[in-house]
Amino acid sequence: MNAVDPTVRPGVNETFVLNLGPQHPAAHGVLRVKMTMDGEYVMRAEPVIGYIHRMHEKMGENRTWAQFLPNTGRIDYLSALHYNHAYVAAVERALKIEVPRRAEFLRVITSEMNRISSHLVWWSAYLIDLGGLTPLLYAFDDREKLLDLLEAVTGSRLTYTYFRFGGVYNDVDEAFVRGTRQFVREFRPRLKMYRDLVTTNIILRKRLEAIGPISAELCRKYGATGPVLRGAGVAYDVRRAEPYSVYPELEFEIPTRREGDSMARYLVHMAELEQSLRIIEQGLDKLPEGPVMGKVPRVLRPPAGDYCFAVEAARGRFMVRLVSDGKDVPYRVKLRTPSFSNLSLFEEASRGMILPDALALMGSLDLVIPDIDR
Amino acid sequence: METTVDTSRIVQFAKLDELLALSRANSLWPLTFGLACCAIEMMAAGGPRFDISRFGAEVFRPSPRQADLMIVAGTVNRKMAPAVKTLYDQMLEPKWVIAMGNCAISGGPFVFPGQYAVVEGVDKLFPVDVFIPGCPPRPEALLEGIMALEEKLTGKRRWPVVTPPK
Amino acid sequence: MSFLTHEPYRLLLALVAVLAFVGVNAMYLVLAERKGAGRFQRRPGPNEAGYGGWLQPVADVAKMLSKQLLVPPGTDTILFRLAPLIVLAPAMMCLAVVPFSDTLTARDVNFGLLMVFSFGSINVLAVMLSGWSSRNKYAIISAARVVSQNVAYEIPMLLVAITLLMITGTMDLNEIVRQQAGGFWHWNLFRVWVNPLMPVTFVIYFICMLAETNRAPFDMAEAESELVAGAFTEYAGMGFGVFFMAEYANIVLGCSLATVLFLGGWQSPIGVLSGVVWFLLKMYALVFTVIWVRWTFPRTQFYALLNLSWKILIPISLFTLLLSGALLKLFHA
Amino acid sequence: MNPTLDQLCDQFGRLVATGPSGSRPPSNPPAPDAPPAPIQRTEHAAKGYDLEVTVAPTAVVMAAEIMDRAGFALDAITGVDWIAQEQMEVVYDYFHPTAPGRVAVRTRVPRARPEVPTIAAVYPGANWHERETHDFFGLVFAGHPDLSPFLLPEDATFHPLRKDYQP
Repeated sequence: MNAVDPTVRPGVNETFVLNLGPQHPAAHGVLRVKMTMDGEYVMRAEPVIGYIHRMHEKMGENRTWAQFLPNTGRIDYLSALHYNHAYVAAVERALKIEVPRRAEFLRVITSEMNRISSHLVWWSAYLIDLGGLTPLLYAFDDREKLLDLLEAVTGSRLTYTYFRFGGVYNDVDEAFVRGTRQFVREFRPRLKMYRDLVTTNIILRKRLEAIGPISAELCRKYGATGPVLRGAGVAYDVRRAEPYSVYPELEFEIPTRREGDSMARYLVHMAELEQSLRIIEQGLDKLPEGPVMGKVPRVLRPPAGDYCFAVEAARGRFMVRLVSDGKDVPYRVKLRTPSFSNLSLFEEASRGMILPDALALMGSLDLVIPDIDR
Repeated sequence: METTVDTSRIVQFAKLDELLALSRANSLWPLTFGLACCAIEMMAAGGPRFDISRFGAEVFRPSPRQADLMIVAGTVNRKMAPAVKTLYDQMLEPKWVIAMGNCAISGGPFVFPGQYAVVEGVDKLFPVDVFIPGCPPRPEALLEGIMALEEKLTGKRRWPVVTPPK
Repeated sequence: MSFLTHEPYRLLLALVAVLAFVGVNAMYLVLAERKGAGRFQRRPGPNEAGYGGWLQPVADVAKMLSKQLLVPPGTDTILFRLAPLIVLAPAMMCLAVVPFSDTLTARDVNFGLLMVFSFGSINVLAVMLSGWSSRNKYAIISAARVVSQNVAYEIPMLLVAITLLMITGTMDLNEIVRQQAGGFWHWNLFRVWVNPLMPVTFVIYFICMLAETNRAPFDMAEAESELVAGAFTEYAGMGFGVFFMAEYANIVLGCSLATVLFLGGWQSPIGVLSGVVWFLLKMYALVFTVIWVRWTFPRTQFYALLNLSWKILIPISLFTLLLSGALLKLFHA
Repeated sequence: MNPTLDQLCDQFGRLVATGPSGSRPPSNPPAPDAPPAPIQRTEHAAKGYDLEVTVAPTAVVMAAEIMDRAGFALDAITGVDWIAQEQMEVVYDYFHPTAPGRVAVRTRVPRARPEVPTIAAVYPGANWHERETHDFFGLVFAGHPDLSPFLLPEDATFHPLRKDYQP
C-alpha cells in the first residue's frame, strides 16, 4: 500500500535513527528495533535482541533431565504446555518411554486450551498495538475462565510444568471435563461476537489489509512457521507434517490464507481458535480411561546420541534438539523457537513501510520476546 | 564540616502531607513496562476479573516521565539493566518500585553457579519498595503488593487483611 | 448584586467561572471516561477513592501537582514551559463566548463563530511547540503528524462553518441559537429544506472535531503504541495534566459548538424548559459519544486519516457549501 | 519411501564423494566410536529426523544449496562443543514446508580453529542463527556480514556454551 521504494525517492538523505525499545509499548516486552527513518518511512528496521536472554540452553547443561523441565514453561510463557510437550517427548523418544493413551489425550486437550489462551493474548495485545483498547478486556475475561480450568488440573496459571516424562502430573476429574465442555459451548458465540465487532471493523481492515505482505518464499528462506507461514498460503503444521501424540486420530483443518498480509495472519489466528475448540471437543469425546503415568526409570540416562522433537506451538514450529552423552545431565539442549525465525524476516519485510504499518506487521508476527532470546 | 539539617523537622505540613500521601496512594500510575512472564499477569491484573483500576492504578503510562510506579515484571538481564536503570532515573520524584516475581527479587530460577546473564535482583540497581514473590505471582498478589505500597505511603491499610480459615 | 454592573467585576467573574468550569469539567470528564471505559469493558472502574470513586480526580490532580518539576536537559526551556499555557488559553477564550443559555454567556459578542475558529486553530501550535521543544524523536514525529492532521481537518470544518454562516446569516452564536427556537425540527441539523445535506454536514463536523481534538480513532498525536506518548512524552506532573485538561476543554468546546450550531443550543427540543439544562444535556450526550467512540474503534492509519480529509471530507463539504449557496439564492433570496 | 529424500541421498552422495575441491569428510572421526556413515537414513520416530548427512566444513554451503533447491527451509543452526575430542560440531537442521522429511546436516571443525563458511547467502535466515551460534560457541562463520554479539551484551567477549567457559 504505502510501501515505497526508498531508492527512487529523490533527496533521501535526511534520515534519523529511532530506537524503538527496549521499553516501548509496541515492543511486547523488551524487543528493541533500531529504525533508520526518513520521516515516517522506515528505511531499515534492524531488531536488536538479547534484552531478556535467560540462559535456558546453558541451564540445560547444568541440570538433570528432569530439573530442566520447569524451564520449558518459561521460554514462551504464553504457550508453555507446547514447550513442555516438546521437551518431555524428546526425552521420552530418547529413553523409549511409553506414554499411556489417557495422558496423550490430556496433553492434547490442555495444549489446545493453552493455544487458545495464547491466541487470545496475542489478539488483545495486537488490538492494543492498533489502538483498540477494549478487546483486551473481553479476551482476558474469556482467558480467565480458561485459566481456571487449566489451573485446577495443572496447578498453575501461566508457566505450566504439567507434562512429565511418561505422562502428565495430574489426572483430570469430572468437573474439568464438564467445565471444558461448557467453555467450548460459551466460547463459540464469543468468537462470533469478536468477528462481528472487531474483525469486520472497517478501520481494522483498512489497517491490516495489504499491509506487510510476506510471501511463502520469504518464509521459507527465513524458516518462519506458524500463522506467518500459514498466512502466506502454505498449509504447514507440525501436527500434520511430523505427527505426534494423538493428533493423527483427531480431525482438524489447517487454516491458511493466500494473501500473506497482516490480515491473513490475523484471520489464521482467529480460525485456529475454532480448530482448537474442535480438537478439544474430540479429545474430550475420545478421552479413554486408564493411568496417566507410564513406567519411567528412576534415573534418567538417555543413551548417547541426539534426539529432536518438534511440536506446533502457538507461534509455530518449536523444536528441541537434545544431545546426550549418556549421563544424567543433558550434553546440549538446543531450543529452536518460532519467534526467533519469525522475527528474523522483519528487517526484509518492513523495508519502506511507514511506522504504523511496520508496527502492524511486527504485531502480526506474534512475538514473545523471551521466546526469541531464550 | 558537614551539618545535616533535617528540614522535615523544621517545616512540617502534617495535614497537607497526609493529604498528599493519600492522593498519591490513590493515584499510582504504573509504567507500561513488561519484561517477561510476570507482565502477562500484570495485564491480567488490569483485566476485568481483578481490575486494578478500582484503586486508580489502571492508567498505564508509556512514558516514564508521567509514571509514579515502576512494576518490574520479569527478569532483568545484564544487557537490559542499563535501560531499566535509565527508566528509573527518568521517572520523577516521588516514585516507587515494585519488584514483581522471583526474577525481579533475586534472579529467581535463573540463578545458578556460573550464570552469565541475569541481574540477581533489581534492588542491586535501585531501591525497591515492595517485593512480590511468585513465579509468576498471581494478579491478586500484585493487587496486594499495590495495597502494601499504599500502606507504606499512608500508614493505613485499605482493606483488612483476610486470614484464611484453618 | 450591584457590583455586577461594573465591567471589571463581570470580567473577573467570567474568567473565574470559565476557569473553574474547565478545571472541574476536565477532572470529572476524566473520571467519567475511566468509569465509562470500565463499563464498556465489563469491569467497575475506579471505585475505591471516595464513594464510587468520586474523589479519584482529586487524588490525581493533587498527585500531579506535587510531582517533581523537571525541564529535561537539552529542551528549549522557554517553549517547553510555554506550550502548556498556549494549549489551554485558546480553549478558555473560546468557551467565553459559548452561550450556555440565553443569559449565561461570559461575553456576548457578535462575532462568536469567528472567534471560536480563530482561537481554536492556535491549539495545534501548542502541541507542535511541545513536540518540537521536547528534544525527543517521538515528540517530533508526533508534532509533524499533528500539524498535517490539523491543517487537513481545519479545512472541512471551516467549510462546514461557512455553510452554516450562509444559512444563518450571522456570526453571533446567541443569534444562531435563537433562530433554532420552537421544537427540534427547527434545529439546523434538520433544516433540510434549506439544504438537504445538513445531517451530512453535522457528521463531517463531528469527524473533524474528533480529529481536531486528537481523539481516538484519530489520536495520531498520542498514539501510544507507536509514539509512546507522542508530543507529551517529556511532560510530567501538571505540565502533562494541563495537556489533559486542554484535551477535555477542547472536547467540551467542540461539543458545545456542535450543540450551538446544529442542535439548537439551549433551545428545548419539545418546547418546554429551555435553558442551560438542555444545553448541558445535549453537550454531554455528544461528549459521551466521543468517549464511546474512543473505547470502540482502533486507531486509523496516519495516511488513511489524511486521505479521509483531503479526498472525501473536503470535496463533500465543498459540495454542501455550493449547494446551500445555490439553494439559498434560488429559494430564500 | 520418500522420493525427495532419495534424490537428496544421491546428491549428497555425490557431494560427499567428490566434495568441493576434493575435500573429504572429517578425517579425524570421534573416538572411540566407529566413524559414522556420512549419509544415514534414520527413523523419524526414534530420532526426530529422516536423513543425517555429515559433510566437510567447506561443503556446508553446497549442502545448503542442495537443500535450497529441494525446497527445504532452514530450521536451526546449532553448535555442540565436543571438548573431549577437541572438536566443535555445527548442526544445520532443515524442514520442508510442504513435503515430509527432516534433514540434519552436520560438520565438525577442530576446536582450536572453529571456522565454517556462512550459508547466509543461500538462506538469509541463517544470518541470525549463525550470529547466535557465534555468541554461544565462538564459532566463526567466514564471510558472515556481522558477527557482533547478538543475545549477549554488546561488549561481550565470552562464549558461554563452550564447555570450558568459566564466568
